[in-house]
Amino acid sequence: MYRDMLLLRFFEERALRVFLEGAVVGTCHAGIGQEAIPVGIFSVLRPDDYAVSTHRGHGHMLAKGADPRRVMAELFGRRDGYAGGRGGSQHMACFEVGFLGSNGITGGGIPIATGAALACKMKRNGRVVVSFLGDGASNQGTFHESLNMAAIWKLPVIYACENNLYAMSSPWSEMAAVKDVAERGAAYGIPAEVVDGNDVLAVRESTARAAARARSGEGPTLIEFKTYRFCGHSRSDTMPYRTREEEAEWLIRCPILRFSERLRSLGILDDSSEAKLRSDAMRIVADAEEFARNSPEPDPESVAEGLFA
Amino acid sequence: MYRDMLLLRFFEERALRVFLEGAVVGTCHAGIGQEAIPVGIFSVLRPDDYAVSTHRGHGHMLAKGADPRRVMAELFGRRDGYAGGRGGSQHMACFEVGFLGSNGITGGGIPIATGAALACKMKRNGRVVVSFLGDGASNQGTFHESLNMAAIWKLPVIYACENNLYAMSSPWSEMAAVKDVAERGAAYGIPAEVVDGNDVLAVRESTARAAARARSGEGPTLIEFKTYRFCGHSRSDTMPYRTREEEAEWLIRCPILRFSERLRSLGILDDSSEAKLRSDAMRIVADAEEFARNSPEPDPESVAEGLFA
Amino acid sequence: MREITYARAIREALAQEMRRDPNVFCMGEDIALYGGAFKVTEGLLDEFGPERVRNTPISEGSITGVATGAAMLGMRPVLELMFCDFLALAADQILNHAAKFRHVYGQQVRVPLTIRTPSGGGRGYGPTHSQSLETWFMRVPGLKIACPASSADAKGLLTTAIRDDNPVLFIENKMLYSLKGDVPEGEHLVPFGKAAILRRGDDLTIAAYSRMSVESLKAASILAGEGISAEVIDLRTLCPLDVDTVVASAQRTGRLLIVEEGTITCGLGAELGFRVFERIWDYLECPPRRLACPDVPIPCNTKLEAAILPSAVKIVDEARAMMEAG
Amino acid sequence: MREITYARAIREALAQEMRRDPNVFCMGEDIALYGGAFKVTEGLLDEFGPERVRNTPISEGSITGVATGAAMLGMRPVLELMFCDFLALAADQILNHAAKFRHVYGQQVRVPLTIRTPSGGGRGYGPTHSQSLETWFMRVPGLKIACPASSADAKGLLTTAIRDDNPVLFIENKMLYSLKGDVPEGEHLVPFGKAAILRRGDDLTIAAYSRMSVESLKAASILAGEGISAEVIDLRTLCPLDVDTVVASAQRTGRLLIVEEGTITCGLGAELGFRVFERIWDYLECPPRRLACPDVPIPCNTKLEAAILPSAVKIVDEARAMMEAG
Ligand SMILES: Cc1ncc(C[n+]2csc(CCOP(=O)(O)OP(=O)(O)O)c2C)c(N)n1
Ligand SMILES: Cc1ncc(C[n+]2csc(CCOP(=O)(O)OP(=O)(O)O)c2C)c(N)n1
Ligand SMILES: [Mg+2]
Ligand SMILES: [Mg+2]
Repeated sequence: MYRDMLLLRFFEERALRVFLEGAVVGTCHAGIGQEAIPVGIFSVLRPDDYAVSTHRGHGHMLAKGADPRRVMAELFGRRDGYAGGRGGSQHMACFEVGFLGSNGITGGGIPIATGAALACKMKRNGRVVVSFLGDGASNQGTFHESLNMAAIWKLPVIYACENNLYAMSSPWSEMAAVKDVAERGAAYGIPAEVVDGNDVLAVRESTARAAARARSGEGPTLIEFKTYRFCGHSRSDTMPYRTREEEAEWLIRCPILRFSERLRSLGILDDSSEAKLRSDAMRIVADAEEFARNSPEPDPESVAEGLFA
Repeated sequence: MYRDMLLLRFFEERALRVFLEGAVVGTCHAGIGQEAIPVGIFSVLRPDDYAVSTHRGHGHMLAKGADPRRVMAELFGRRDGYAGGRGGSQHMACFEVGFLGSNGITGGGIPIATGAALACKMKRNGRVVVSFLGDGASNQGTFHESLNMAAIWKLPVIYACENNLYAMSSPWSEMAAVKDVAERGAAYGIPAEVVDGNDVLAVRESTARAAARARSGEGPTLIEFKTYRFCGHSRSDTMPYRTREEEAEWLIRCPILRFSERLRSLGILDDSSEAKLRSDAMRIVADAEEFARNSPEPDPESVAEGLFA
Repeated sequence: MREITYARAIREALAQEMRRDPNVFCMGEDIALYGGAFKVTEGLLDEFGPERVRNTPISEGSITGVATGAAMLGMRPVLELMFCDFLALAADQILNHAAKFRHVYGQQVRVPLTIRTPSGGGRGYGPTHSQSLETWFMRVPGLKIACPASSADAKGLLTTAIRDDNPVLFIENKMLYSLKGDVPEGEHLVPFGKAAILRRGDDLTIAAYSRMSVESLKAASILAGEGISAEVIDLRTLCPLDVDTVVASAQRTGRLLIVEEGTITCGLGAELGFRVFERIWDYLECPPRRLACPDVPIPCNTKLEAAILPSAVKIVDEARAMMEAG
Repeated sequence: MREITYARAIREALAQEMRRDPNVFCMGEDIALYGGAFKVTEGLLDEFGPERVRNTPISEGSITGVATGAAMLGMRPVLELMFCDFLALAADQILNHAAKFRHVYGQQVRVPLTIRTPSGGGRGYGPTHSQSLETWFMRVPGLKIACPASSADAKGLLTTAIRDDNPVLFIENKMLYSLKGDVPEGEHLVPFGKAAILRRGDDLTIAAYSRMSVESLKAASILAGEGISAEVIDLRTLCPLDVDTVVASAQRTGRLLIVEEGTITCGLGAELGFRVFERIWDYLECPPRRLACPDVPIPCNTKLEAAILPSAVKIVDEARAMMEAG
């Protein structure tokens, strides 16, 4: 898990860098600071479970097992990218590993995930679907409609809300009159809990509980992971809406730092193994970047292909 | 109030009759059995407060003070109808009395009402908006999005949910995993209560509390009125989805019957005054029907007029 | 063959496909015990049970997304939206999700979703229950649209829709539900993108779909009485659109009238007219004409409604005017 | 006059109208302190405060309904939707509510609502952030649509939109935000339904709007170098649509090319083309042509994006082909 968290961190730092350099165009929403959530979640789920993501999905996708090289190639808009350069940062999928796609429409993926869970239930395949969503997305109508359906049909879905306190510039505290997104679970009869999203082990445990519930036919769970995005929402974001003090406070709670301290206190990690893990992760990222840079541009002639099956 | 309840009852019974005879075409959704709600609500609100209704809005409209003759004329699709024959049963408005419209889209009126409340707040006119909605409508995304906005902006709106246990054929108990719609208020930090919607005095009192909250700037309230529709959803409805026993139980709780008993026990009503009120209400309805029948058909040449202001 | 109604033909296609493929299932508001607002799914609950004939809450946006998500994992949902007017609530899930996914995700996924919904006026249901929004959805890349005008096509096109691996909007017509026609009993498929020539004629071509095909046929008999020989083409699907058949016909007759029930601006008439004109303008005796609903909401009053909806009589008038024009 | 950007011209119109009429206010996601995703409303919060520059939750469907409800009681909301792609989430509130209310409720109400939203590609934002959905909304009766192509028109059309008593969809273009142009300092109104002839020419007429008007102008200069004299018409508003100006021009030049950035089927080209040829087909040297995005989602990769979006170069090619054709 620690290596995965490092991988996500380094990958996104690299992605942001090439984005700022201009090699990646369009948008690039990074989840730096939020790595514990996808890593914790997928560390305890089965490989054949599913995930539906948001606009901030690189980390979800990597943690679900997608190939960093092809993710990076997609950011570069190249032929080997998961969407052949069509989708970019916000619209990638890797069905091979059960990653059913990131999504440029805030809240748009919630019903998709719910429908995937309906399919799992009807097929009785014992699989679970994770539906990622942000605090901001929890104000979309799809959140309400989907959670209600999942509840009445007892669907095997885990609504994983990454509450990073802001939706772009809008503080959760101003966009809702309740303290926690988790309070909304009760409106659907869905058990909900608030979890420290920067503590990978807490993430793991809460996910395990929710997955057990789902697999035993008891239905959905809403888990709110409190977290913080260390980077801006997107390139042009100078973050006037939050204070440097708040940022500093959260930096101390960095999920990687905390997990590293934990592992060290348990004697599982030391300087040399940490260095090794870091250089492994770095190498994967460097390799991904190189792969992406060398991947050919997609053929403009092909742009209209594949609209229909 | 008692006379108003009788008026609503007789009006809709008459409307259904002419509908079955074919004089009224299209749809005709009656709220027979639910009269205590609008009558109770508007008995305590001010004339210049507003209301936004649903597809089942005849009663709301009459209780808000609209002219029964013009409501009936609209059901007949005539020129003197409130929408000149364009709107029919589901799309009537009477801005003069603050009735901002019934609405053929389930849940569609909830944001409209919320926006009207925003206007009241910005204009600081001290007015309150009632947003009617059904149990079924509380599953629409607009419910969620609107209640959240009303909560964070502390808008002067009362969400009046008429929970008549069914949305067409769908029992509330199967379409949601919570017992009461009112449980959803907490998801937005909105105070909510469950009220006996067949007890006009209880309706009145809860509305008075909510209106006071709204006027003092404390924001919205959700009131769930438990009630029952005595008639079918619409013409073709043979009500296979509910039992005759359940219907019989609710008939005993008829809001008119109960209020009559109450008034009699208080010595306010006796046989002769009841007969008088009934014949008054009957006369208004008969007059409305005659007016509607005599109202001219709208001019087909005019159909395209008034699309733009 | 036996004569059955359009509604029953739809039900038969649903039942046959559900028997054939366990992944096919129905969902929608009040479709189970109640059988839907137009009783199309009546009886399916008994045979297939509540899991495959699934009542949903009133949540058009998300039930469309849920059906899409299920389709992405290999189910074949047939979603009923009670009135096509409610497609507007599902517009984002259709435009930005179901119809885009395959292309956007680099062909990794198929979305075999069918959305059944009734269009059209004529019943006085008013502005939010009478629209014909199928032409609006012609502007959604990645979405197929089928619009049967007969019982046989209702069965055949729906079967094709369900087996198609793409999202299909399947448009039923409220006034046609009770219409009877011959329908094959067994498996019956009608391919997408092949218009049907309902009547042969030499003087002018009328292209229409759904109920307007029926009205056009009526108009053609009236016109025949006046010595005007009209060819009537039922387009059957709006996407794919069989322009070739229309072009071939109009090239021969020299005149093209396009009839649709939806509002006129940016509708079928505009699109098909343009495409025909750009190909065979020098064969035409006069420019293509279109008959559609003017750009206004559809009123409840049936006289007002009749004033704006196209009909056999109006088709006849328009055809006559075209014959006089050139 | 001074040169200011298109974004600043919009901000100026907003500020001036908010100063003039206390009922005018702005609402939208992240429009206050953040100034919106494209910084168009930057600074307005300081002058007008959070009540009139109101941040909303991410709830496109209901913020549109809320703005409509406020408009019905006499407010004049200017709602920003961050990307026009999100209009699909608001489709029901626009189609079945805001645009219908006045007609349906028998003219009792006015809905002075303005929805500002950016359209268009060119920035690699991909399939859910690059569409041009304004032509889709041409099919909504009761909705006006303005699409400025210059800073001056941005200010003038927005001022007109805000003062209009009907719902107006105000389409901005992401690539034009930083474009500079002369803009009058004081009150500036540009009427709806009056196209602007941006360049005179005799050989062919190019009708376009928004960024495609700018591309068409570039194309016209290239064409001029080749001895082809193109007239460029900027439509300014899609509803009302100034067909007369296009007809007058095409009647004189004999050739009409319609350019739009949105997908082709049932778009502006179809509608305007149809309306022009039904009026002056016998004046045309060749059928009208249209240049638009093919019916596919817009990819992120900028080369793929360029392959499908219309551009000056493609306009030139098309114009040349038309000159050769007839
Ligand atoms: C329907 C829709 N509305 C608005 C946006 C623009 N947008 C992109 S991300 C975002 C904020 C989302 O906030 P949240 O759900 O909290 O996720 P976070 O970005 O914090 O991870 C917004 C408003 C969008 N992409 N889609
Ligand atoms: C968006 C939308 N979906 C579905 C319908 C069809 N419909 C009309 S009324 C109704 C049931 C509404 O139930 P509820 O909100 O409980 O109100 P009630 O009819 O019980 O008064 C339905 C499904 C509609 N008019 N609009
Ligand atoms: Mg957030
Ligand atoms: Mg109900």
